[in-house]
Amino acid sequence: MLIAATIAILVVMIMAIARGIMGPTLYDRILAVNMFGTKTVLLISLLGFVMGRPEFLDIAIVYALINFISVIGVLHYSDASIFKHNDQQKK
Amino acid sequence: MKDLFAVIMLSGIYGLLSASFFVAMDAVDVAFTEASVGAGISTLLMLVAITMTGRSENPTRHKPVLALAVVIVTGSLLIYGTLDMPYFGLAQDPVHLHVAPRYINDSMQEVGVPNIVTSVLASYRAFDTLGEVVVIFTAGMGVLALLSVVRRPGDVARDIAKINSLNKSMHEEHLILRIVVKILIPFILLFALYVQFHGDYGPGGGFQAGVIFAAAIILYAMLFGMSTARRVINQSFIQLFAAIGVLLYGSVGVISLLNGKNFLDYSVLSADPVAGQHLGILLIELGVGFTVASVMVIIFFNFAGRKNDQQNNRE
Amino acid sequence: MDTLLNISSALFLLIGSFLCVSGGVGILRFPDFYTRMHAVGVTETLATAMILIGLMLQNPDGLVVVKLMIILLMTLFISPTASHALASAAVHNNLMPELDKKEDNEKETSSNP
Amino acid sequence: MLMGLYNYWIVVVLMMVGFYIVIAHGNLIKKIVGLSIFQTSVFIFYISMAKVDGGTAPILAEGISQYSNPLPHVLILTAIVVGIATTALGLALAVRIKEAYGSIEEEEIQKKDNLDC
Repeated sequence: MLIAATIAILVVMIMAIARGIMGPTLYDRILAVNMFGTKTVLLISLLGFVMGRPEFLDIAIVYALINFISVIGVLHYSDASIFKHNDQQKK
Repeated sequence: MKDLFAVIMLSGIYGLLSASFFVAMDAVDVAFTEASVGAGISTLLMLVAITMTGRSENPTRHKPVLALAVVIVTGSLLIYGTLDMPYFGLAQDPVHLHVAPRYINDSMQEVGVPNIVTSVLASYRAFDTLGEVVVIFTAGMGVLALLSVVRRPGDVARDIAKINSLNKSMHEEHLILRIVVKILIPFILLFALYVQFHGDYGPGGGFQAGVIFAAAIILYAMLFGMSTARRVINQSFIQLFAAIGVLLYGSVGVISLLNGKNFLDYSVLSADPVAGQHLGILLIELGVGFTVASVMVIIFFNFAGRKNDQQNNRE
Repeated sequence: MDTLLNISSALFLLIGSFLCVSGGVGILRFPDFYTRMHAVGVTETLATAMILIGLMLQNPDGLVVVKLMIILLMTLFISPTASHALASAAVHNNLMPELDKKEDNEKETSSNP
Repeated sequence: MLMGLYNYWIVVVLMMVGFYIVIAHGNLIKKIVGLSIFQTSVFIFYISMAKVDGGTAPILAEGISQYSNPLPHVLILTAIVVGIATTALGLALAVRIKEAYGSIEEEEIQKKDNLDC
């Protein structure tokens, strides 16, 4: 069952990468990165159990935090004026 | 891809992916570092850089055939080279026969730390690590030299005005975000300290803890404005801290040298050699943590400060 | 007792993986940014919670459960906040949902609300 | 025989992707991204060498006798942090070049240099 869940998460990660590559707007890409990050948290905690040493969940905690920080950071800096200008040009 | 923003987002995904690969390959400490560095800080720094340098790339005019040919030739040579390499995952590979058995078998008696990576990093190969810390320190100084903005006397008044307007707008913009971040930041700092001091027993250590600590400060600086963060964390103080980290590391080595042992041989720090090793590892990890955290904060502050300065000049 | 734990853990993991996959399908198939975000944001929190609870039942003692609890708490804080920030930033920068297509192909949008 | 070497080939492919980006693209930021991909391929090379079949993470615990090799982990751990520091330095240089030349495209920079001479 653990392995099935791991495979399911891998499949979802591939889907998120696909959206990250296609993503028409920049927010789609940020969304894909965010989703990929949370899936990585799950994958790492599952991998710990699959490999039989579940002591290393610290990494998953770091992931959850860093993912949040990077999403907030990306949003903060994507508000900058050149981005807006570019987006309007595209439309 | 011409859109540099997309390139950077994808490289962030790539960082996450490579870190999960490291977990699958049993390298938990490396995954820890890559998680905090590759996914978080480097994406952010690149993003700040492209807000200053422009987002789109010019199409290349010269034909990339020559580059492709060079790459293919190099690649096929490298693949030819791999044919003589030992197979993946065999326990009899030459890599695993030379020094690794000593580290794995004896480090518990000699150093007394369950995490072999920490004991190798901080005790057996501590001199290497000193070199790495100095490289990081130098890179921080380089960024400081390249990007630091001269603060004019009018800036302080403007900073205070900014903080006041920010406090007034506090309840309108980003309300939820700010409250959640306020709750979260103490826990991030606490977790960084846990990583720092638990590095002997689990994955973690000075490098990772420094980066996490810096990430918390960066989060604060982003949400509450650079001017607020600059008042909370004094620039010259943080530069002093970076130097103190390297000095702490070096002075531990000098103390063991003065006591008649080799440079960075900590067994003289205490009457019991194993306890001495423990103390030494704790001290130098602390030094590494100081340096890494302050260098990351210096790098980010200078990038973001440069950006604010450009904006102010434009206005 | 052991089999009961195993079965319930497997059940939780199954629900979690199903939710994950449905979120993944959502991010690929939905027509515009806001619907995609809805698909991800809703499933993500619950799927994470389910999988983490399933893992807790696998190893129901000691530090591991505490760490899983910490991850769960953080996800409950972080994931909705990140979704909120993302959506508000998108609205702030004038990214409009694809409402105007409704007249053109009304059947298609009304079939997946 | 060939299956035992696939990890090296993945590394070589990644390395060549990074190499190609560094050579063929004129944009300095993109060059830095390529450099970091190259860097990561080297990390993967080291870490995959350290893996031992049936071994676990090199943190001592009771009842486990087979560990992966800790030495490459140590080397790469420090290399990652040094890598980010040098990347930051490169980005800082790119920002300064943008301020001085008004562009970060290699060709435009060269053109401006030639005009000055």
